[in-house]
Amino acid sequence: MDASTSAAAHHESHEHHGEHEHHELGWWRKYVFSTDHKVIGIWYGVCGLLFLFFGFSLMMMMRFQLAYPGHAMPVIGGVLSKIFGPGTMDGGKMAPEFYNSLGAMHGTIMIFLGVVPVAFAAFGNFVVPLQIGAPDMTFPKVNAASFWAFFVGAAVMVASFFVPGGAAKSGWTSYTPLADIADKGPHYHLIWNGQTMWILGFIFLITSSLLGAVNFITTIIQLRAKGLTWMRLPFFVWTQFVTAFLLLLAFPPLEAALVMQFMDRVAGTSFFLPTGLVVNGAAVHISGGGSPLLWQHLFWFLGHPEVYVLILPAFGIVAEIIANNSRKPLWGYKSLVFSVLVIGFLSFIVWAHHMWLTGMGSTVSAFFQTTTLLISIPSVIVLSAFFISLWGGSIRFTVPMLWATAFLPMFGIGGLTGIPLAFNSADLYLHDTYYVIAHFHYIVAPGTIFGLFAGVYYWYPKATGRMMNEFWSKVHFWPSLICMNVIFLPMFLQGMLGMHRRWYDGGQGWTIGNEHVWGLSGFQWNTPISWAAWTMGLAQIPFIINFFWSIKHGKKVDDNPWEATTLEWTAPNRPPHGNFVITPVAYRGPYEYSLPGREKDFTMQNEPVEETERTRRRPEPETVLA
Amino acid sequence: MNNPPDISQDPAEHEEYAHGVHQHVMRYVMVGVTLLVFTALTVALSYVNFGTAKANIVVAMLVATFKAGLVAAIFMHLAAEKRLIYRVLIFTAFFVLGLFFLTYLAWYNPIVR
Amino acid sequence: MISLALINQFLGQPPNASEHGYQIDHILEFAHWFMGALFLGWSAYFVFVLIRFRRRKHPRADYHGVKSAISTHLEFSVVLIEAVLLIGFAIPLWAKRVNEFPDTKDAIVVHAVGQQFNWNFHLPGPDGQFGRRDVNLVSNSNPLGLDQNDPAAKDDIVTTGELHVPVNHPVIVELSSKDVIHNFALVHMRIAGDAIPGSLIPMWFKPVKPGTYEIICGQLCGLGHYGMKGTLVVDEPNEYQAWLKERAELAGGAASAPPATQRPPGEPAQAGPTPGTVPPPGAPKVGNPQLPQDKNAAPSPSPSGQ
Amino acid sequence: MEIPYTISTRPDTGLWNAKVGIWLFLASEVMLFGGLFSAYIFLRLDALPGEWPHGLLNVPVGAMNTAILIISSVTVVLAWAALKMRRYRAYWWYMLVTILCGIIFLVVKLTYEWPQKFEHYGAKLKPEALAKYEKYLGNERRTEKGLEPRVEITGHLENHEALADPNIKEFEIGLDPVYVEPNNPANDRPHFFYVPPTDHVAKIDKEDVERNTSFGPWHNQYFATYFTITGLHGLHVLGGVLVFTYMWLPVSKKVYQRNPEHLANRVEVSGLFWHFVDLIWIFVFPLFYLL
Ligand code: HEA
Ligand code: HEA
Ligand code: CUA
Ligand SMILES: [Cu+2]
Repeated sequence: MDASTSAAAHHESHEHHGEHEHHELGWWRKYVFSTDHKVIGIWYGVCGLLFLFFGFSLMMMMRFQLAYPGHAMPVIGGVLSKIFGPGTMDGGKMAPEFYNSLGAMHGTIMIFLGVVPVAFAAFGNFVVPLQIGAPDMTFPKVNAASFWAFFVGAAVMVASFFVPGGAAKSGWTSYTPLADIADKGPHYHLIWNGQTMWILGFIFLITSSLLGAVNFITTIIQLRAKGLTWMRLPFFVWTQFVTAFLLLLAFPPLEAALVMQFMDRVAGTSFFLPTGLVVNGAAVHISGGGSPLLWQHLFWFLGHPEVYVLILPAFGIVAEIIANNSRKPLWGYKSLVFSVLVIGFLSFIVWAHHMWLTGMGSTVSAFFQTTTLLISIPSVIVLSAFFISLWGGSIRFTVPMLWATAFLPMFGIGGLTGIPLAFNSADLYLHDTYYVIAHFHYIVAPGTIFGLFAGVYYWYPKATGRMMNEFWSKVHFWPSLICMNVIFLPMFLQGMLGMHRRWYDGGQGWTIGNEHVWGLSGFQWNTPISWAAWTMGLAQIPFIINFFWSIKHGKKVDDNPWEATTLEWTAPNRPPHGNFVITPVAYRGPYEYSLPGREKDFTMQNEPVEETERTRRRPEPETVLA
Repeated sequence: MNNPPDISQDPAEHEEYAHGVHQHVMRYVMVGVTLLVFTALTVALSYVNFGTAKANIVVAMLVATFKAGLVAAIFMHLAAEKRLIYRVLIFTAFFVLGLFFLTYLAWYNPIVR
Repeated sequence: MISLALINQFLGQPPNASEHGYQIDHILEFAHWFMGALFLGWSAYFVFVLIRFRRRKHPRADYHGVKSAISTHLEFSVVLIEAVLLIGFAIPLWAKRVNEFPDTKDAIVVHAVGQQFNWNFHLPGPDGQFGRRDVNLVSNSNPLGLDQNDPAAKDDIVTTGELHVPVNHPVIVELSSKDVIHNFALVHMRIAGDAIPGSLIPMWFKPVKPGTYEIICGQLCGLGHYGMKGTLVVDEPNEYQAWLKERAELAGGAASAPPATQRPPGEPAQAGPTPGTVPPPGAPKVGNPQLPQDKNAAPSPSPSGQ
Repeated sequence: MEIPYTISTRPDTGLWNAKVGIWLFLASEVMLFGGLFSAYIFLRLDALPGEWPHGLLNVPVGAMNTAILIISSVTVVLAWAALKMRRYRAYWWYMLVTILCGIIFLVVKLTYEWPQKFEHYGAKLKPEALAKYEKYLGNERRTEKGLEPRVEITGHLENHEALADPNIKEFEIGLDPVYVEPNNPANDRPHFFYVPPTDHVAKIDKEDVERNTSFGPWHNQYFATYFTITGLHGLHVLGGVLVFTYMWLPVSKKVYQRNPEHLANRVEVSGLFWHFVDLIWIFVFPLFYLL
């Protein structure tokens, strides 16, 4: 597969050449099978958002089971049982294996079909070429191939809900041997079963990400506009650059592991199966000699960089918006860039902190604890730089800014609670409890997702030429902020009580789940959490309506509605194929807000340096093409 | 605009250029022959007893690395490539070795009583 | 120290019952105070800035912004505190857990073997020798495949679901699993470890409070994961001896003691508190809502080749 | 606006787009095979004595395939050089040779090497039964000499029905020569030339056999890694062949006529990929065939 896709990479990269000679493309070519980075970006964005909502819906179902274990789900229970088939929600009551399916697929979908497509592929595709003043991606056809690979992978994942036995149910981490033997019941079909389809879908998703990553990196290296030196790149471009490298180098080992798991499931190998397994009271006939931990190493070799894939683009979006709305340059641009580079580098050598309890000796764990703590330092620097950037600003609370400001403390909580997890002795207590769930959700849900919302509101005018409705945006914002905290704060308490994750009964059957904290038992806390989750579901409705309604009916705006400085705002709204009317040239850094001596409080990157400026503040030497 | 017409279509320039390439051709063939010889050598060495099985593996891997180095340096032009590509490859090499080495560490530092 | 301890209780952590547990709690406490301080400090600053520099109050931004090096100091102190926590607490604590196992002479050694969805315990009996186990001997009545022909196995004790240990004695648990990965988590003892098929991972603790505690399976192991519960009973020494005796008699009787709680394959797994164990005081009467069926993980046939 | 630097180089990086792209892609490929090789290393280090078989693959054929890949690597750079010198005919011929080499490699793999393995059987004996078959295994002598013990008996399975039929109590295996003369020092190390199983049939009690399977990926970790890595490598070869075929067909003559440098660049990037595939094989060959 790689061979042929790479093959596609070579020749297609040269092919577009003749194709740009403009002839009107048909509707299908223009809007569906397009190779235009903006169209692809928007497709990625819409699909990704839909998947976010889908993943969230799965979780809303699980939240019912957690709050009211064993009860039949009122009204929609019957409908869901029809949709997902027998053995899932019979009589409206959720079966344990279906709960596990939902959990595994919630994790997988949120991360690989939701956040990665939106944060990396959608914003990366739509914004990066515009921000660096490029006409398109370097390899437009590869770009389209990347999207369609994603589409196929996503389709396989979703379809896996409907094969006999249902979707994958071994957690998003698919730990072996569980995942190797999962679904192998009496009616086991070699391919049409949840776990195998999960593997296949995943391989497509990886292919998609790899193609995207190659394309992004090449684009950023090769197609920067004249004068746009590395240190003049918007911070968002930097984050995408590092993210692309993470995907490029961390995904393949997981792909290798997936191939091995696939072989274990269909070709009878025992890569991850040790000798002497007894399943269900009978010895398993396999060659044995494999290692369950090999899978974990290869999985987390991706898994940890992956979490930074989820957060770095959000950093980038938030940085753009903070600079824009505080009307002043980002504080410490260089240290920010340096920090994300260090994060990217270190994220490859911390992975075993997910494996503290797998029987790790003291040397190795000391090493991984140290690197894990080291990696928290650049994060602290990034967050500090954002906070300090606000000082002395003239802060406008536009809608994107609301989300960006909310992002900061939410990420702060998530990041800070990563610290106890990083100490393996503390993790002895916290491992796989709801504390971990709360830790990472604070980062990915009110963190990354808020960052994504900020980005959607911010770049919406560039994509559509219209603004989203402000009132309804705020109706979206405030309940979301409140609900997120009502959902995830109590999970820290549940975790401290010792309640473990992936508990189908929500902790009802456990002594620990019935201890009280802050007036409710650990189990009872599920109820307010679940209600908050459903309320947040409602709070998304204004967004969805607003999102589609504004395409036609939003307020029309000019090319630079936020009075921003970076190059994407010099392109016409709804940039045409090829993006820019005049090829842009950059003369200055990305965040020249409130430049002293200027009347306007923003100076765009393509505004030439004036004589007066030269004397006053010794600008950088005007390098064109460094 | 950014893809100017190919200069090497100018006969004079092309002549000079082609000459440069021509000189390389011999080198490619020589490298090919060397690789074949070394393949034979690997096979031969595997029938020599270097004391332990490990020693044999080390020898074979050294030969293979040398061959791979030749392919990379000459056929893939890595001997004279741009800095950017070196950087990418250095990072990659670092991470692969990290993957090998750290996994190895984790493997052989279990908790023992 | 008292005031430090409060934050964990405030957050709901149940009381500690092992000798080393308070050290684990301390590192959690320090971490939480440290995080709390950072969070509150930054939040206060954050709120101030948002109000002070809002557009209405401060219409023209200052191009240069903060010039002081305060952030550097701040970051430096964060590094320092993290380093102290790491080098002063985390690493030595872990070393104590994994390098300094107590002497077998005064420690109880037991094998805990996970299976879907039960904990089996194997005690060596008076001779201190574990009998041979063989997967081919595994059966309903012999969940661990203990080889009765092995002399060392004669006095071994095998139980399912419930483990007794005497108070104030170090306990070494060697973890392994028959099928998939489980995790042996003792919340009150502040200890946990993965039970991985194909390996034997030791861990140890010293219970200091008699009582009945839950053993949690902390790793997703299939549809019955949520009900995979064991019971750890920390006995006074005389009670412990009585239990040992009772168990030894059982083991001496039939070829092997069919543990009361063993589940025949194909039948529903145990749900809720394991029968035959004393539910801890205040335990909820509710069982788990649904009995898991075991169709998730049947033996995997090698699809081809034979 | 046209996309810049598709053919000419960007001054500050000195590279054209596809060259950057292919190297990035190769970097990810390094990680992919890195993951697989790390699996190889760990599974092999963990293997018990006697469980990592030696000398089961056909060395001359493997060496020939190696040579074929090396030759194709040479011809592909010659094809590129020919384009640089604007000699299309020479290019065409070199390319043809390259494609044929790739195809031969795959054909050898798929019609000869792999199927041969599927026909071979290996009965792994239970540890307690090893002594009983000493006359086939020769372990006493091997232990004396410090060699790894033999733990399975391999050859052609004469009674396939025994696999499924519980009434048949024995496997009949037409032995590989090694087991006929286990104590012959010539059998201590792998043979260079492949020697087929003999007519000497050994009867092995099913009771004594832990597992009897053909040499497929399910047989043991060695074959699992062998089939997975060579399979993935084979897919890469196939991909390369398809790309080269496309560039060799008349359609690309048009590209050449429009701008020869364009075709040369294409050949260069796909050639880089091809060399990489060759490079992987350079490691695969000794690891699986020789060591
Ligand atoms: C985007 C996602 C993301 C990010 C960025 C992080 C960041 C971090 N993570 Fe997290 N983590 C996950 C996602 C993420 N994690 C996921 C998904 C899991 C579970 C996977 C699974 O098992 O399913 C996990 C699990 C996990 C574990 C394993 C726990 C276990 O299974 O037992 C550990 C252990 O070390 C850990 C540590 C850390 C650390 C030290 C950081 C550090 O990088 C954090 C650094 C950040 C800071 C230190 C904050 C700095 C901020 C300030 C100083 C300002 C504060 C101001 C205000 C709040 C106003 N994480
Ligand atoms: C990016 C990752 C991500 C995100 C965003 C979320 C978001 C949420 N998660 Fe999830 N979660 C995981 C990744 C994520 N999760 C992972 C990896 C696991 C572990 C799985 C495992 O155990 O294997 C997990 C597990 C997990 C559990 C534990 C289950 C268990 O252990 O049994 C719970 C429990 O409440 C939970 C809840 C939630 C909730 C309430 C949200 C909410 O915050 C969701 C909010 C979502 C939205 C607000 C989306 C809104 C989208 C739109 C409105 C789009 C509109 C559409 C258009 C305009 C077209 N999650
Ligand atoms: Cu056993 Cu979970
Ligand atoms: Cu991590």
